[in-house]
Amino acid sequence: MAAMTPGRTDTGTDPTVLSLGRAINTALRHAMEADPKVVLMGEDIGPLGGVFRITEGLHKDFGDRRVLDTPLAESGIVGTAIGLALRGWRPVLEIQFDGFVFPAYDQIVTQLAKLRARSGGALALPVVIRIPYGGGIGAVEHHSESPEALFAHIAGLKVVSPSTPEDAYWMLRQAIAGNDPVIYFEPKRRYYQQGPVDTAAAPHPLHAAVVRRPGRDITLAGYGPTVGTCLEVAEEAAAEGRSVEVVDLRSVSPLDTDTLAESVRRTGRLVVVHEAPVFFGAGAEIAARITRDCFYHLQAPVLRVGGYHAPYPPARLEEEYLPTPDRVLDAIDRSLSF
Amino acid sequence: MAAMTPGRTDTGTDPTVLSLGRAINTALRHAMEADPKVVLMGEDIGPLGGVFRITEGLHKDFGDRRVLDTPLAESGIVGTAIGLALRGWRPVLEIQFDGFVFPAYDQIVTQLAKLRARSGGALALPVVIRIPYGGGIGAVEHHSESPEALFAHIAGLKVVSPSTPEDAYWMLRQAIAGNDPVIYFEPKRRYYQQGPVDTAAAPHPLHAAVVRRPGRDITLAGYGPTVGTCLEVAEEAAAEGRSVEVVDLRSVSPLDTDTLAESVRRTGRLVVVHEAPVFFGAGAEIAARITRDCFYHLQAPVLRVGGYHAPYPPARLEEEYLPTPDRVLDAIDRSLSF
Amino acid sequence: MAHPIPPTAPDQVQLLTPDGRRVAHPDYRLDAGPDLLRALYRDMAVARRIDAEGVTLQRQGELALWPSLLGQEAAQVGAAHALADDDHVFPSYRDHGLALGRGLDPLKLFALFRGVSNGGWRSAEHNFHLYTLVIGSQTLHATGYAMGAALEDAGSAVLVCFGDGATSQGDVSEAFNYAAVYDAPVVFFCQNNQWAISEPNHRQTRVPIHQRAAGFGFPGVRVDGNDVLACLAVTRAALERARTGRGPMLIEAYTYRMGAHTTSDDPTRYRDAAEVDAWTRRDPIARIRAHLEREGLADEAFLAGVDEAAEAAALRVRQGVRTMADPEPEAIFDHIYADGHALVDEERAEFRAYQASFAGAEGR
Amino acid sequence: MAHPIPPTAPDQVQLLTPDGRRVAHPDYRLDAGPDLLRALYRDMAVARRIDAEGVTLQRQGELALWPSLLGQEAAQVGAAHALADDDHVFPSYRDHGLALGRGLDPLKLFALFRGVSNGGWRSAEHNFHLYTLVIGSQTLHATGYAMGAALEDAGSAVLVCFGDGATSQGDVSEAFNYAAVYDAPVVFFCQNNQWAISEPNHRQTRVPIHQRAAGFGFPGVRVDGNDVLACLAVTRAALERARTGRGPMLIEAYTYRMGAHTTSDDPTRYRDAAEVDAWTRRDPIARIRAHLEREGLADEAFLAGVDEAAEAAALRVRQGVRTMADPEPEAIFDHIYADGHALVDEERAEFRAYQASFAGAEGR
Ligand SMILES: Cc1ncc(C[n+]2csc(CCOP(=O)(O)OP(=O)(O)O)c2C)c(N)n1
Ligand SMILES: Cc1ncc(C[n+]2csc(CCOP(=O)(O)OP(=O)(O)O)c2C)c(N)n1
Ligand SMILES: [Mg+2]
Ligand SMILES: [Mg+2]
Repeated sequence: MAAMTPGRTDTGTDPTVLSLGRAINTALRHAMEADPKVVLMGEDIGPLGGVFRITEGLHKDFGDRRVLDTPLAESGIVGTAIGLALRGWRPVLEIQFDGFVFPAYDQIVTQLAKLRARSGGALALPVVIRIPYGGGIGAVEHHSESPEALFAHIAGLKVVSPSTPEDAYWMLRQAIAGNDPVIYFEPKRRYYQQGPVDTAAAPHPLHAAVVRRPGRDITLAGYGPTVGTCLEVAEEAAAEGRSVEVVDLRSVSPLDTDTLAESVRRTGRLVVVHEAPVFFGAGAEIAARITRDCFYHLQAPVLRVGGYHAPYPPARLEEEYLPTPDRVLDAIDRSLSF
Repeated sequence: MAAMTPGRTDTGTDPTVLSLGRAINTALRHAMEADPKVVLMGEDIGPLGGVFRITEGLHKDFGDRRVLDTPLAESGIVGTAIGLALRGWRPVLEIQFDGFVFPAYDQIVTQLAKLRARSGGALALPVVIRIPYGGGIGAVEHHSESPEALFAHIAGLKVVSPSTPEDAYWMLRQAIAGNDPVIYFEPKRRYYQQGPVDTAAAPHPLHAAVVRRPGRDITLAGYGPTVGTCLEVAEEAAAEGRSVEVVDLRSVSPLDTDTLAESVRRTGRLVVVHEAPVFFGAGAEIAARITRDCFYHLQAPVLRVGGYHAPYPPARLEEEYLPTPDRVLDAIDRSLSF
Repeated sequence: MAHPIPPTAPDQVQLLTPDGRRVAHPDYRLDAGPDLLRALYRDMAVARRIDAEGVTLQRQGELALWPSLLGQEAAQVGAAHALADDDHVFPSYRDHGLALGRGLDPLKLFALFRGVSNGGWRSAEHNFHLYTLVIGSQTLHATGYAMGAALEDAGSAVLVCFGDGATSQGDVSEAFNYAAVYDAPVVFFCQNNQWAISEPNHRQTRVPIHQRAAGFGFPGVRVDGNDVLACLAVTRAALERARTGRGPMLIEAYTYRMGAHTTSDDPTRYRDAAEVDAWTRRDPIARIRAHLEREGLADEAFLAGVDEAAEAAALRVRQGVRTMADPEPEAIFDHIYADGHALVDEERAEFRAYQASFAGAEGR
Repeated sequence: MAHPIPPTAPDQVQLLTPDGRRVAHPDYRLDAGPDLLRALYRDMAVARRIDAEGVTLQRQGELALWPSLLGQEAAQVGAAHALADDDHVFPSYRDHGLALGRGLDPLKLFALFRGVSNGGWRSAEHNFHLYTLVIGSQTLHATGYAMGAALEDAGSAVLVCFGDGATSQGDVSEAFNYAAVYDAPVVFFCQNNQWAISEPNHRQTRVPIHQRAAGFGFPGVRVDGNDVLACLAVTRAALERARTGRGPMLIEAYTYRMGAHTTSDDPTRYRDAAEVDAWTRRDPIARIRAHLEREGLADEAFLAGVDEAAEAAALRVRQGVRTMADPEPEAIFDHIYADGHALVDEERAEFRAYQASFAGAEGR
């Protein structure tokens, strides 16, 4: 069972129970307390506390100079954050919703990701970009997307997504403490999910995958919002006598396919689950690498369950679009009967 | 041998020999002659004829109202082109270099790609975005990149890249004549490559792959600039007694993996070659799909040769970064000896 | 909450004082007969009533979201009345008053905010483009559309709506510049409702928004956005200017978002009730109504008639929303491409087979 | 080629006439003693000579590309002399005169344009950031950097360079706006060299560039960009203004790109020789030299000394470029991340093994 939670030193303290959103808020607060160079920037993150209240209370406690309500211009947010980082600040940015990161894409891809290499290692860009992402909240267009593949393809960026409050806390702390740009994708429909958070424990490495549930017959891999889906599916499948292993990838770039390959070598089958469109999505990279690394162990091709090659649909259709437990179960069936 | 060039009606006319760049110029001219709604927009495409001279002569012959030298703002180019398209115009845009498309990425992803779906089919967005791409020309930063995966992941866009002058001509004509947004990636280091262009012949379907060279032992798949590399490799390999089949994918979205799967079922092995970084690149999607479709035919995992997870390096290192014939031959060795 | 936003602004064009008296302005004149005055009032009242229904329906769980136009009726209805039929409008997402003014069936708007479609009306039918949710994007579309009108010598103009927050977006500045360079017949209609969600004007800009235009080479003007007559007169002049080849213009309609940003928002977290109160006393509908009453143009019957029409419109919306069918699941795959895409066909087929597997399972 | 660009502009600040006479300006004064005047001349002459070496080396195949500063020496050297040590500069890609002024080894620039590195100097050493090739991006970095200076009450300023074409980019407008809203100590230094590759000013903007600033809430000024004294005085004033908390300023240095856009360009395709000739007669170096001679500050020995210094600098560059080593192939994998990345490690190992396989093959 040790595999089920990130291995960490037992501190003897009782972890607090927090929601995932609150864990992020706590991580921001602790990071700001720990390092006066940490500044927050974004739209409506000040007095309002962000549209999801993730920065609640921080403007009040840290003031206008640490929590910046920026003009409504994402390229400006990232571009000025780069300038601040070049001076030694550690900006943590909030992009209000997944679909609104694109005005900043140029600054992220051509500048944030490449400035360190361009400088021959002289510069570091410790900028964290928080992006609430994914669907399932019944929102209007641009508020439910999963653009992680568009960042993972870019060298110079790291891309992570937590699935539990504890990971949400620690992975953000680690991202902020690190010296590289990190795109931190927050599974917004899990903001209210509760879980233990031990802020004193030694955290799991930021980019290592974790086996959340051991199993024998097939491996499910997800990250962020779909880890919960996978665990739900594993539970249902167990009722039908199928032993499903669930791997939480946690990091999309780098991808810890070693941990995953170790699992697949045991189970012989893999289904990757993410909300992003399957075409050119993370599942493709995972399938390619796992097939390369487990060629003689795979008893079926790696299957992918995710979004279709279609714009995220209007809310009334999102349950048909998302990788629901039923769709994952269907893929398990197809894999097992391949 | 019929498979080696796109199947088309023999018109009895002698095809002209053109460079790939000239073929594009000719296609633009013919499209403008055929349809008064075709307008060109871009930076320096007017009197200068573009930094690669692809629009040479068109401003002179069609004037300021059909060939627009725009302000230096790529989001503006795409955004205003959308407006023009909504009125029934057919804008064909030039982005000066691959690395400068990102300021327009928001308009492309959130508007150009999605407006038709948003309108429930009421609107069509016949906008073609021409992007000279890829490396090998000894250029400075941002002038040698291959960002096609970042567009293929987006529903609503089509992504193509020709490898021959004939394809350059016809695929552009088809892209302009079609009613969807097309990202047309031009292999800039092949601009001067000569080849026959029959402007009277019936073209091959825009999104169908083509077997450029039949072979028995292994399949190489590329598109755009790497098709030439693959053909070169096939020739070298033939000298060593290896029969290599070369598939020119031509279209990245949609991907014609049927034609490719047919090939792989015969050869049992596949190496995908592109200049874009391998991680989250087209090779990942191709590997995932081909493995799914040819699971019992593959005698080795699909291998990928492409860019590293690194910013495109300074010119003096690009030969080490690019998928050179030697690197492809090495992958062939690894596949055959797997 | 240190800077309460005063409900007046310097140099704004005004034709109607807050207590409903006509005043003259040297640059903008308006002949407004009784019919027009009554129509403006009616349109504003109906817009407000339908908008209120949006808030209610969202509270009742019928809608995913509703962005209320409360307080911005004069700006929108004034602008709508300035438009010619063949002028084209590129709205933002709060422009229900303009949508109604263009003759769009309000249920189309409700379908969007119910999550039934992402837009889905035919813009050509009413020369009213789809709502755009990505802040500022539509300003470039409008500019391109206007560039097309100029290329065609169409003699029509384009009106594009956006908020005060939007002016910070690079796209909006690029649109200003393209419009200026190409002399495009586009009117930039900025409803400065003082807030971009929780951020007041001074977080977006250091100077009044209408001043932005001059630096791009075209005039900007600030109009009292709670004065429907001024909004109409100024917009009419700007459109006419555009139609006659004199290029773009920026209008800043100085108004106030009296409600929450959307039904998801809680404005008590970031602004004072006193500020809202001050603006409520400048209510745009009260103003035109005061004028009508002062001029003896609104008797009980007329006012009751407007209320009735508003109620009827709201009722129709309520019933329409409640009986609105969900789209077919397979609609996910519709209209992504005009000429088709093999992957969409493949995924549609898989989806169909998957759906059918349940039908089978239920049948068993 | 219908609009030849005249070599004078209205309302530009001038302190030195084209024939080298000092004139006064009500707002900008400059006490320039002999040493400073001579230093300005020397720096401009050396910059021009090194630049010419860039063109030559490219023609000889030693460089991938060279963007010449020819004609812009006054703007760059003037600005360089206005800087304090702890001011930070964010250059574009043609700012060799500023690079030299900041003390950067010119070979660093040549390494970039040879394709040996993509930048590679330590910006902190000379408070001179890397060249930025994506038009306009650096204006936001500079603004953020200046915001940081303000947060730290550092009392230093930031200078950011960009071209006339760059003003069209959304990022530049966003930078203007952020700078205004945060009162950032940044000076926007636009070298209007009349051309963006083949596009003349009137394709980029409808009004003079310096006018853009007012609409964002800070002053803009146009300076004769071929007048090194005016460029120095105006930039000095703007930097001082910024350092003392009075916010950003835009300087439009009105000058001319006398050469091609880069060595890849052929300007005869899009502009008339007559235009180039007219501007050549306003050569910025000739102007300061005329002043020195008029004032009796430049004797033969001084002028010869400058030429010698320039030749020596060019020779050093030539030799340095010719003997410049290519980077190690494995450098592809260096410095992508500060804290490492497993995939980079994996690919580096593969690369190493692959390279080793050749070594083996050669050994056989
Ligand atoms: C590019 C982008 N970034 C962020 C958002 C989220 N967002 C929606 S409305 C809004 C505020 C808009 O303010 P304003 O332009 O003043 O218009 P208003 O809502 O006041 O009508 C924001 C930040 C968005 N829709 N698009
Ligand atoms: C975003 C972007 N688009 C296009 C280019 C290609 N490009 C390089 S220089 C240039 C013209 C720049 O003109 P200007 O800003 O006036 O500067 P100048 O070269 O005259 O110094 C263009 C279009 C680029 N580098 N970046
Ligand atoms: Mg607003
Ligand atoms: Mg220029």
